[in-house]
Amino acid sequence: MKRVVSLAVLVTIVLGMSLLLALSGQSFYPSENLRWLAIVYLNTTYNPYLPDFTVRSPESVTAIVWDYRGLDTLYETTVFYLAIIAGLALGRGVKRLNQKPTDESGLSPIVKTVTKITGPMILAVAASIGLHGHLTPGGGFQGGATAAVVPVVFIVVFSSFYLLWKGVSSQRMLTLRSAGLIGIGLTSISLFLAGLLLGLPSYVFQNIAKAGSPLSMPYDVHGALLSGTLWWFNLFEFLAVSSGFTLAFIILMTPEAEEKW
Amino acid sequence: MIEELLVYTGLGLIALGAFAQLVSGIGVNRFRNFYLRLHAATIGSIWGCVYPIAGAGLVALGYKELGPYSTFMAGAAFVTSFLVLILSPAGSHALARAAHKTRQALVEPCVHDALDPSMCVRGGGS
Amino acid sequence: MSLDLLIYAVGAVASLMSVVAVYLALVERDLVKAVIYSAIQSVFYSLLFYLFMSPDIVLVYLPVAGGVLPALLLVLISKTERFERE
Amino acid sequence: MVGFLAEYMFTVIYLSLFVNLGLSLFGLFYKPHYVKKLIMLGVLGDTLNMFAIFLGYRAWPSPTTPSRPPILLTYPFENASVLVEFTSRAVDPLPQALVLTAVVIGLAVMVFLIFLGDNLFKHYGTLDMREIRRLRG
Amino acid sequence: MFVQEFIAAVVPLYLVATALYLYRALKGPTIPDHVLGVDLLSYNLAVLFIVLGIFFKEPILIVTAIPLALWIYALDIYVAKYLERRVMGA
Amino acid sequence: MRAARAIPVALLAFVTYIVFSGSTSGYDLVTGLLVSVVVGALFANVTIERPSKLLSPKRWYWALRYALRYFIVDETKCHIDVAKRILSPRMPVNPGIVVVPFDVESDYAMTAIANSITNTPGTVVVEVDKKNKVFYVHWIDVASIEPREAKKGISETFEYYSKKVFD
Repeated sequence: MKRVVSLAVLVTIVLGMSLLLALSGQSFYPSENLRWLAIVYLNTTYNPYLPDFTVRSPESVTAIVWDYRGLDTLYETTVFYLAIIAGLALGRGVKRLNQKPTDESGLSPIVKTVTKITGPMILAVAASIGLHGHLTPGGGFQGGATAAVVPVVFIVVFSSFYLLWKGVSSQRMLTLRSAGLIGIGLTSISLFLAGLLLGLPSYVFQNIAKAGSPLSMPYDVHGALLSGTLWWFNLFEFLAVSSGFTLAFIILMTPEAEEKW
Repeated sequence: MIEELLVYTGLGLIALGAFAQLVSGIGVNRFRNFYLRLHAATIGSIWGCVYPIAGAGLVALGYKELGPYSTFMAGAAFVTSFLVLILSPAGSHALARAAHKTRQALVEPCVHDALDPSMCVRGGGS
Repeated sequence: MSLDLLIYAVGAVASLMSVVAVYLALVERDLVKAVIYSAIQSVFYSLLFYLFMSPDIVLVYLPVAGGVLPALLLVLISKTERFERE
Repeated sequence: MVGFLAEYMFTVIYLSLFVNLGLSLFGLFYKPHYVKKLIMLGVLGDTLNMFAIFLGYRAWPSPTTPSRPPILLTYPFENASVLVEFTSRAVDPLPQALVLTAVVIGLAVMVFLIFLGDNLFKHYGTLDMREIRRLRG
Repeated sequence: MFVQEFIAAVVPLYLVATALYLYRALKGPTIPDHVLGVDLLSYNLAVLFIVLGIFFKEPILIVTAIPLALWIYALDIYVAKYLERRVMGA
Repeated sequence: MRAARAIPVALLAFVTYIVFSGSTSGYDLVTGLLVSVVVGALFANVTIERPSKLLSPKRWYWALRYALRYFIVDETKCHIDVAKRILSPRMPVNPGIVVVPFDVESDYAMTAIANSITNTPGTVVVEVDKKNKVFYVHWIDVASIEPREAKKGISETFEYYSKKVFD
């Protein structure tokens, strides 16, 4: 009862205060125009008339995330990687059980069968979200997070021993995750290395040819738009994020042995 | 012609979804027992979710103003509705099983409980 | 007919509902219920993100706040304790 | 009238976000349980992200043409009119990109804090912060 | 065709259903009731996402409905598992 | 053998990928092929037990008939029934949990029957016993607690069709 009264008071405060603000002309209302910076970004994200500035990706959010501000995102990926490594370090010394899964473990057989059918479908959908990240909403992180449904649901519905039994171990996930991170790093300096080899000027995190550095990743392969490095970044980020989530869930959810340390 | 038919069928399914969601919302709030609410929830997830999403896919197939990505929308709508069709009964079943197994909710009113007769509360107001 | 009013009305309803969910998550003593309330809040926030035309954020926010965090918090609760003491 | 209603509804959204901010700060400081603090930290981060998205939103150019996400749909184009129409309707992509990064970093912090909470319980046998403060001294 | 106006007329009905579901999701005496409410709420919002995608004439917005349906199914599953076993991984 | 089991899974993933992308351009076909190969390799030993069943066109024909009948006849009947119960002022309910036996072999057929039962409003599968081959079904209007009679009221048509499709 006390909660209902407090809630009514809260909602009334919100409605009344905003009525007062709107009546007195102090209301917050978005403008119809954008800042100039936003207009620059929107104008150059896919623009064949400005070949020195464009990213050649129709998705401007992915373009900003992985090209204009790519260094931010590289460090963000590293932070996420390190957080999971830190979790691993904190959980070290805990004995984890390891036994063969039985029919009894997990939820009912109906849920198990449904999970078996939908697993490949979810993975295909997630891959589609990830690999179309430079064309439609989505990208590596979004696709990877959607793909992480599959291991979570498998751990919960079967058991974490089932995953181990099928060969999804935390060491392999750590390897895959490191491979994803290394792939991102290599993609970011690939054109720089190519420039060193060919003796041409080029930048770190270079995607499309800029003024003064003619090197450029392949962005249009037989009519299919790849947007240069964005495709590769999305692919590696997909691997890194999905394996990272799997790793975190495996570490947290595997039952521990009784003895405390 | 065929496009208009698709659009009108799809819109009809969307309206059906709105009606089903309303009925389901009323049922979820009127029934006094968890297991009875599950039946109302099924209306909300099949007629209320699967059918209108498939209907939106039909609309996208016939509605030309959506531009070049309308086939993307139709395909994604069909995949979504299929996934919901498969996943929602599994979720309901898992919840019902957990509720019954751990005695979270008694079966009330009840005619007969073949699984665990001690959970059957006879009579009781609806 | 002004169609933008409909969208802002949907947003206003969603944000008011999120206030209700956040308040209940704040005062609830049963932590499992608090986690479920925060999941409700994140669902409404994703509707707001959608209405403000950022599908990318919805795609990244829903798995994180609607799926992974409740899962991890439930694991933490199942390993530790369920009720908040007064 | 229509303009007033639109302003009123927008202000409702804005103020309720402020209320959420206040509630989450209150929970973060005054609720003793670790898990409750984590939940409220999540709400706090989400609300701040929502403010950032607010900054990037733009009102509809006219009552019947909605603003659109910053994604170009017809991309091999012949003339620049597509681009002009796109820039006249799309919302600001920069806050969205920043929020995307912020959400992931918030998740990383939360994952680490959850691992930490597990260890706290192993050491102290409770997650109530008052108890932990007492046990430490 | 009158698609936009039709959807503008249908969306308020969906919102009423949202409020009804929210009431159950917040009130529900037992935990399965709460989860059932959240479940229905998110199916409702998934339909709303798709229908508003047609309303805005932005077909790409539909991608957002898939994670909603998937992750809420996952929420069902792990609350059920939590109630049944208390240990999530076994 | 693993490859034979992988092919149906890969096919499922490929179809999902293409339908979700909504286009058959070269980019989608190539990436879809790669994704489906990877997914098929991952799920080969999980999803499929006997891949030869997928090849017979007779099963697909019966699946189509099942789907059409299910979505047009059975769903409509049950939805209208339960909607009437919800909207009528007295809310006439007569619920209980009854035993419904089933007589199919494979897990998929059992799941198809159970999901069909749960997806029609008015019946929810609460528990399944694989050893004794029975479902425990919560029924909103118990006509009979006799297993045979209950099966006639709930799942006979579903079982008839899913036996043709999956067994």
